[in-house]
This record gives sequence, C-alpha cells and structure tokens, in this order.
Amino acid sequence: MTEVETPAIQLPDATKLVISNSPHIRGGETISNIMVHVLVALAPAVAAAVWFFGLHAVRVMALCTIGSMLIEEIWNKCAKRPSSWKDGSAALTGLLLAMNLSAGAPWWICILGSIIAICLGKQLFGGLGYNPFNPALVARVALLIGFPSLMTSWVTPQAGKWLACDALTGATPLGASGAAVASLNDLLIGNVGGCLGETSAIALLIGGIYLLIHKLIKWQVPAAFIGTVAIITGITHHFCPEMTPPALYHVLAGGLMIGAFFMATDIVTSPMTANGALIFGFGCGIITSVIRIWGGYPEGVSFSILFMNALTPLIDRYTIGKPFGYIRIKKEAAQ
Amino acid sequence: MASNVLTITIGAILVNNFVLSKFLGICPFLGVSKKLSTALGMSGAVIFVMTLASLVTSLIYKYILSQTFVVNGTTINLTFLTILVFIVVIAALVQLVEIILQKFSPPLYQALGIFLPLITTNCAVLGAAALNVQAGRGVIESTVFGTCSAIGFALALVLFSSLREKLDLAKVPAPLQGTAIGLITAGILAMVFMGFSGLV
Amino acid sequence: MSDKPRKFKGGVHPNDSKALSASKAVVNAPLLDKYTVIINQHIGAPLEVVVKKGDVVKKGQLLAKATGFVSVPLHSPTSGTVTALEKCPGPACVSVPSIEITADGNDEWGSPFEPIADWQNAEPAALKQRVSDAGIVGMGGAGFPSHVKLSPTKPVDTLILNGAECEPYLTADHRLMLEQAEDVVLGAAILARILGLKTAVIGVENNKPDAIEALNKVAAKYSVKVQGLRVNYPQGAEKQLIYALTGREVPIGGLPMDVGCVVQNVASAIAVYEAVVKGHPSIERITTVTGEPLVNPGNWRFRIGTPISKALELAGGINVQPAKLLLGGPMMGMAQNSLDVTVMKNTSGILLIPVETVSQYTSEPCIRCGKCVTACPMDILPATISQAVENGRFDWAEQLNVLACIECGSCSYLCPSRRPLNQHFKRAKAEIMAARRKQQKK
Amino acid sequence: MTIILTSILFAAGLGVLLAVIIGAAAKAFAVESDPRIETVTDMLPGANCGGCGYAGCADFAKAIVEGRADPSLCPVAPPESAGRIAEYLGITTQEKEKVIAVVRCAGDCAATVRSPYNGVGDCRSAALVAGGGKGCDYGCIGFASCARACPFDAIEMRDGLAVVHPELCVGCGKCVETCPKNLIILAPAAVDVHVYCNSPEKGALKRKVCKTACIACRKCVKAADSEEQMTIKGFLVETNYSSPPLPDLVEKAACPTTALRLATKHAAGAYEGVSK
Repeated sequence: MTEVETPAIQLPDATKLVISNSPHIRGGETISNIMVHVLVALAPAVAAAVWFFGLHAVRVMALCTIGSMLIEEIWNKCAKRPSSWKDGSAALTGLLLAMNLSAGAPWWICILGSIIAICLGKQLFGGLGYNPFNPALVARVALLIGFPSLMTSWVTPQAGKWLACDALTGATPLGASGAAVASLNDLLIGNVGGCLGETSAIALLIGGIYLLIHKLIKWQVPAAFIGTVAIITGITHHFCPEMTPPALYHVLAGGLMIGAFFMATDIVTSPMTANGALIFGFGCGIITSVIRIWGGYPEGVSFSILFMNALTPLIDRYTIGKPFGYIRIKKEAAQ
Repeated sequence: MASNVLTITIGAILVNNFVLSKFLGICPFLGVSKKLSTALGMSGAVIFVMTLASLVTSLIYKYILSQTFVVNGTTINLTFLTILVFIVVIAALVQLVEIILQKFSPPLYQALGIFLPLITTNCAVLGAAALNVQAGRGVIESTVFGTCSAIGFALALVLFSSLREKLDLAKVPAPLQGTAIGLITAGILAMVFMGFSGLV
Repeated sequence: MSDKPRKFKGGVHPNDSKALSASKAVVNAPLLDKYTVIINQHIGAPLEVVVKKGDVVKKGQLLAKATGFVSVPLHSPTSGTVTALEKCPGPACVSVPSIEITADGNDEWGSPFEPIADWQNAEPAALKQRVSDAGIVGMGGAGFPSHVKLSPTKPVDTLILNGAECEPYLTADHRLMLEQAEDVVLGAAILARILGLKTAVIGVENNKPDAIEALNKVAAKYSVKVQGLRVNYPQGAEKQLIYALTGREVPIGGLPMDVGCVVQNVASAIAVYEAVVKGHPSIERITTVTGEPLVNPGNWRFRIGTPISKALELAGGINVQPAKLLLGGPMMGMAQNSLDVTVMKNTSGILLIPVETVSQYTSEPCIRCGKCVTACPMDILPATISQAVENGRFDWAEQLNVLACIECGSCSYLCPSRRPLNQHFKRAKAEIMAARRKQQKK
Repeated sequence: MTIILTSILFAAGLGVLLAVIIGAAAKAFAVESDPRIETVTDMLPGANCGGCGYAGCADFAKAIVEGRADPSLCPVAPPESAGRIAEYLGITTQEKEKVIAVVRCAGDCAATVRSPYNGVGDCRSAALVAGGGKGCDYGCIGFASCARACPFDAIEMRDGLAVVHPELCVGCGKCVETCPKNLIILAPAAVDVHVYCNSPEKGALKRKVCKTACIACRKCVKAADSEEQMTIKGFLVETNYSSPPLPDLVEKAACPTTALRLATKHAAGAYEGVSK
C-alpha cells in the first residue's frame, strides 16, 4: 500500500512559488494591445490623408508621432520615471495630434504641439491614466488659440499627387459663412480641405467600426455625439436654411467623425459607465452644434470634447448604477 | 428684453465666464475647490450673495447714486461714491449671510471657513456690481447678470473641484502638487471656454 | 421558475482548460502512512480537540468537537495513532494547529453513526443533526457549515444544488456528477426533506453535457430538476446562480434565505448522502489535481489530511517548475508556498499554474478603460474603488458599495493595466469591517 | 463744502443703518461658542496626528475645554505645553511619561523571505494574502505601511525591516494601529533595552525561518540584576517595562541571536548584516 518514490517524480520548488491574491490567471488584454488596436483603426484614415495630401501628410504625421514618443522618453528620463514609449500611448497621441493639423503645418508646429500634448496634456498630471483632458486636443486647442492663422489655413487636397507641395489655401467645408461649399460625395470620400483627419469620413467610419467590433470604445459616445449634432443642425436647417447647411453635411464635414470615434471615446478622459457615455455624447453634440451654428469658431468638436472631459468626473460620480442586490435593500428599508 | 436677458445669461455663464475669462474671484476658486461638497456650498453662497448684491447695488445706484440732488442750492451727484458704497453694502450683506449660515448650517460654515468672509472682499461680487454700472444695465438686467455671473462662477468652481478631486488620486510630479497643478488645470479649462467666444 | 435560466450581468470567459482532467475518472488515492489533519476546516467557531498524543483512533472517530452552532466536528481519516498535535502550514500560508495521525494500515471503520436507510420517513431534524454531526461543510470552496444553511430563519421555497463548477481547470464536481449521479440526486432529495421541500434543482453549466445527461436519467425519480446554465464565469457564485435560476436578487450583505433559497454544493450533497445512508462522516472528497506543468493531471478521492506533495506525486510530478501552486481554482483559489499543506474538506482543486499564463500584478495606473465595470457581476465600479483604496479612502470605497464585491476576480482578470483590484477590495472590506467592529465596541 | 458734508452724512448714515441690521441679525441668530477652544487649539502643536485619540487638534482642544480630556494626552507637545494649557484653563494635569514605538522584529536578513510575493505593496494588504511571503508569521512584512503612517518620519525602512528612530519618535501610536502583525508597542522612552522578536513559536521553529529570533535561552534573564527585569512569556522573553534593566545588560547577556538590543544602537544600524 505504501507509496514507492521513484526519482523520476519531480515536485515543484516551494521557494519559487509566487504568493499573490486571486485571480491567478488573466485575459490577454494589455495597455499596448489596446493602443495598437486604435492605431490599426486609424490606418484607413492615415491612408486617406496620404492619398489626398501626399508626402506632406507623411511628414506631419511622422514628426508628430516620433516627436511625441521622443518627448515622452525625455520627460521620463528627466522625471526619473520608467520608460513608457512602448505602451504606444505616446505614439497614438502624436498621430491623433497630426490628424488635427493641416498638411501644410510647419515642422515647429508639429514639435510644439507634441510638447504641449505630452507634457502639458499628459505628463504634468502624472502620465497615462491620470490626465483629465485629451492630450491631443489640448495641444490642438492651444495651437489654435496661439496661432490662429497658421492653424486655419488648409492645403487643397490633390488626390494621388505625392509631391504636390504648393501650400494652397483652400476653402474648408465648415466656413463661418454657414453655406455648404463642398459636395456630400467629396466629404464622404475626403476630397476636401481641412486637417489630415478631417477629410475622409468613410475611412474614419471604417476605423470606428473596427473599434466597435473589438469593443474598445463604447457605442454610446459616437452614437449620441453624431446623433445629437444631426438632430440639432437638422432642425435648425429646417427652420432657417440660410443659417447652416443640412444635417448630413454637418455629420460628414469637419472633425465630427474623428472626434466622435477617436477623440471623444478616449478611454482615459471619458466616463466609464454606459449611461455616462450617453450623457457625454449628448453634451459633446450639443456644444459642437452650438459652436458650429452660432459660435465664433467654424468648428466646435475639440472644444466640446474638452468641455465634456472636464465634466467627466461629475458624470462618473452621478451615473453610478445601483449594484446587484441593491434594490431590495431599499425596498426593505422602506417597509 | 427677453433676447437681452438670454444674451446676458449665455454671455455671463459661458462666454465671459467670471473665473475663466475675466479672472475674477480666483481666490475662492482655488481655495474652496478641493472638495466638491464645499464647492457646491460655496457656489450656493456666491450665487445668493451676488444676486442680492447686484440687486441692492443697482437699486442704490439707480435711485440714489446716479440721481442729482439739490441741497442748499448746490447740485450734488454722488456717483463718485459708487465703489465705496458698494464695498460697504456688499460687506454688510456677506456678514448677514455668515451669521445666518452659522446658525442654520454649521457644517457648511465650518467647511467654508475663511472663504465666507473672503466673499466680502471678493472681486467677483464687486466686479458684477461695477460691471453693471459700466454697462448701464437696469435693475432687472443687473440682477440677472449678477445671478448668471455667479452661476458661471459656480459652474467653473464645480467643474474645477471635481477635476481636482480626480487629480488628488493622480501621481502628479511632486513640485506641481496642489495649487500648481490646479492652476494648470484652470488654464486648460480657460482655453476650453474660449471655444464659446463669438456666441454672443 | 422559468425554464430558461436568466443572464446575470457581466462575467468573463476565461479559457476553461478543463480538458486536462475532465476525461479522467476518479481514482481512490492509496492509503498513506501519515495524515496531518488541519483542525479548523470550516468557517466559524474553532474546534475543541478531544484526542491526545498517543491515542489510538479508528477511521471516522471524532478528533475534535464543535464548540458552537456555526461549527462542525472533525473525524479521523483512517485508523491509527495520534502521533503529534503540532502546528502545520495552513492554506493561508500561516501555521495552523493540526493533528497528525500515523496510519496502522488496517483502515478500520469506527464510525460513530448508524446508517439511516429509511431516510424518506426519518425526522427532518434527525437528518439535519446527522449533517451537523458528520462535519459536512460547503465543499465548493467556502467551507461554511452545511447544517447552518439548512436552518433558515426565513421561509424557504427553493433548494439549489450548485454543480456549475465555473472555475477553469476544475473537474472534480463534473466527474462526481457523472460518476455518482444517483448519489447526488439522492443527496438532493435528503436535503429537500430536511428543508421540508418537495423538489430541488441542480444547476450545471452547459459545458458538461454528459453530466447533465447522467443526472437527468435519475433525477425524475426523486422529482429533482436538472437545469443547464450559460457558460460564464462566475456562474457558480451563489448570488449569480440564484439569479440565473430564479430571477431573485440576493440583497447586498444578505443571505440566499433572504430570497427563499438554499444553495448547497453537489459535493456536499454526496457527503450528506453518505452521512445519512451509509453513516460515514465527512473525511474524504474528490479533488482535481491539474495544471499544465503536471505529467498526469486527474481527479482523485483524497482523505482529508493528505499532503499536497503526495497528491502531486500521484499526478506524476511536474515537467517544469510552475509559477504558482493553488488550492482551489485559478480565479478564486489561494496561492500556496508550501507542499506540506494538506487536503481539507473544501479543497476542490490542487492546481499548478505555468509561468506563461500566470497573472503578474503591477502598480500601473488605471487607464479607465471600463472593462472591469462591464465585467463586474455585482455592478460596482472596480476601477474607482481600487483608486480610492490606493489612496486610503476606505470611506469612499464603502460609499461605492465595495461590500457588495464577491471577490470573483473578473475585474482583475480583464484589467489591461494588471492592477491587483481584487486585493484592493479584500483590503477595503477588511478595513471597513474592522472599523465597524471598532464602532460597535464604542 | 455741501458735497463733502452730504457724502459724509450719506456714508455715515448707510454705515449706521447696516450696522443696526447686522447687529440685530447677530442677536437674532446668535450661536454660542467658547473662545477658549480656539486659544487652546493655538497652544497645541497642530500636527493633527490623532495620537491623543481625537480627530485632530481642534477636536482635542474642544475636549480639553469641556473637561473630557487631559491636556497631557497630546503625545507630540512637550510636557511644559500641557502645563501651560492647564494653567490657562485653571485645571490640573497629570505628568505623563514619554513613550516611543518599538518594532519588535529584527528579521532583516534575506533568509526571512520564504517565497516571492506579487501584489499590493502595503503591509495591511499583504497581510490578507499570505503575509507577503515572509517565513515568520509574526515578523515585519516590510512594505513600510508604518513608515508611511508616521506623521514625524521617525520610521526608516532598512532591508525590508521597519526601524524606529527613538530621537524622532513622539509616541503618537499611529504605527501601532497600522501594523497588521501587532508588532509595534509603545514602550517608555527611558528604557533602552528591548527584545526584538514577537514570535510565540518554539525556538527551533523560529530559528528555521529567522536568525535573529528570541529562542528564550534565558541568558539575559540570568545576566540581569534581578530576574524580574526580564519576563518570560512562553518561548519569548520581554523587557519588564515596569522595572526595566540597565542598558549594560545587552553586553552582559551576550544574546546569541542578538534579539536583545538597545533601541538607540538598533536605529543607528549597529547590527547590520547579522547572521550567525
């Protein structure tokens, strides 16, 4: 009956067994994983930008992306923090910033934007996860306010011409005049002036759907955001057509698509709860429409998202649902 | 009248926000924004004081200070006393609020601490009164302006305090902790509010 | 009761890795020379030892007696001599009192009970007394005395047998339901009689179709119902199981009886059957010994007091050094740092986790992705609570209903920042309870 | 002239009017408060450490004024301060003995770690998960929770062991509350000899996991001037703080495991790298 111990049986070395709390296995998702997914989702829009603006787009995107990663590393070195460029968040911030710049942006705008985004927008608040505002948008708005003329002169898209280097100032679809200046078809494909990421609505939509499929963004944000803009501009256009173009034009033009799918959905700066995301989207939509129709700036997407970023802690606080089993307690207490 | 009131409302709350665009009332903005609950209390107090102060000062201005009297044959206009009178009246009002608060809401009184007396010398309250005189607003418009400015102040304060509560959990670099990062946040918030320019 | 089980909110779908041992039939572990029985194998009042060093004991003889209502006695796993009353490594990596029994090899029964063959006509109170005397505890992992659950102070209309076994890797309950289907159903019927109920329902996750089939064959005879359940961790958590089967929500801080339910593990049901019909106290259990590093994973029937090292030897030892050794499943089990810990009544699995799949925790900041919020079956905000705990704000954690947390680990499983969320909650709960006790003392 | 007069009269009138209103309001809504509370608060150190058992200095001041607390309860303030407060309030106060914290563990060698731990770097959290992987169930976990809790920076972490600096410690007791292993005690500051071990296990078991554990060999008990100076509790010797031994006992006893130490020398790092 007694056990025969054969030397072949090997037992674990107890001193190497790690002690930790449960759970002891985990899913495969990591931060860099998420960031890579978002970068992949941006690929169609990047391709569209390169197609329409040629090597200029490549230059701006490369400067911003590499610049952001470099600045992140320099900051980490100076602040004696662990290196973090590998998680991909700096690259993503840089690329999103580039998508918010014109193809004709000078090199120093790209670098300055990267510095603002990484340092002011993110690292000053303690790095990834702690920034209350979307870093890329902080940089964009700071640049917009600091260099209004530079930031609002656009390059005319010249599809397929790689080296078209004349920085022509073309009309943007969302001028202050309130009239439609581009066809819906052009807006959808992206054959319009504007930021790199404001051109092709269809490319952005593909990216957005990719993110939705991978459950990396909450559908509530883009749906509420775009829906609200469509409804408000639609109603306004219905009653005073001379004031603003129709709803579909508003949905496709400007930064709404990239804003709704890539900026407003930024996980760090948007609410965590589903109801919160809905409120967040509504708020963004209302402010965007108000600024577009009545405001002094032609485009209100970045301002609206930043404003709602500021509201996010409040939204999070007041949209906490009742936990499982909570209702009964209330009922019993009432009895 | 109605559109005028709407203009004043949007203008005072969003476009020309007292804190983020005019930089008035920064002291309580930074001081009472560490906790959302105190920020809400302070907001309530400021809305109350500013409405009352705007109403009272505009009444005083309209019916006393801007009038010309003839005393002993000399024509007298007391406009030059505006600031002085406003300060005194506002100070007295705040004292009243303080006494009442201490009686009826000691926790709020404790939480507001030094900042309640500070409303006395708060530039935002005096600013609202002075701006009313400058813009030549009537009594009702002045009161609306006072209330809306205070609501704008409250909005900024509440937003800011919720952000600061969040920042409390953040690993902010040591030299920037506390007021420093608060001011940076306020700067970004001010930038955001610039988006509303041109609305009115 | 509807026929389709309800979906509870949240949950995760870890790779179940049950194939390692699911097809391995239960083998009786050979008799050892020595058993080191941990004295307190249950949640509740500590036991009073009734033997002393040098005493000769029979298999099933009382070793330690209960000292209160929430307390169950301990019996000897074999016949032999009490050779030591020392401390031995416990499952929480802290030394605990134990009784060492050196076997005489005869394995001679000396059970203090008479079998109750005619249980259908026995007094429910007598049956309950037997459950208590036999030392039966919740064998799914919690180790809560079973007779306490069978003494509800509120009206109860549903008896649920938990055969979900939603933990990855574990197959002990699966094999048990497959091989001893009739015993499970009989156990259920006895439990139902104790509670004065006509019927019982056995919940089994749909990834065990053979077990469901086996149970269904015999269930009707005893008017027991078998219900397939959606495969979703933590389907076997008491509150989630009750919701899935009845649609009732157990209140936070409440018990199943608050919604008229009693939940028992299927392994406990077998123990009840053996205690009542055969007169055997609870001294053995089926445990899965598994994990990729093992040469020959499988399911064994161990006596309590079997050292883990012996169990691992039965499983052929290891190919590579594992990262962790666990008692229980990978989602809620406890990590061990000694091979001298022994099998207890609630040891459902002995699991070795390889280095590749082990969870490495870091103190990376939360990126607020909200995955934990969607995964949480209790619908609380793990991300915010963990930040509150990190900053010592236990009052805030309490406001955010951290006490509702069932520590299923779904949030930590998904967290891309690999934050030790579950440990934060454990800490918060401990601190809040300590503060409440302090408050009560004042 | 008239302008000046009128404006003076107007301003004065306004002032008087407002003064009357405020005065009336102050009467109508009067709230009683004791001005002495504020004075006493000012006389306290203002560290808000909670060592007195009240929520901060202001709360403590209130308790003193209302006669619920003794001014000497403040562990931070020098004894004169309590005297001053008592004098101000016209009450008497007791003399209190100064105490300091002692972390009763000296297991700073690497041998005390049994297995790697992966989780929250906080003693109270680690205590819930296997005690952080150290071999001794009773020893210092070493995640510095007490050092973080100390409002006076008196606890240093040295090789995963908390060491109290007696000259910085004021004996507020924050660390005592924090330690999940109940390792820290408040001992009279005048006593310098302590046993740096807290494990009630048998000597052999202790030696297996720690080189500096007290094995109750009684050497110190025999070497002491009187046997009462050191008390034996099971397998652990403790300093009898009501009749403490003199500092020279450490030298006389020559503790084989060096568990018997002087707090001052322990803090100064004189026992670094002990392993026999």
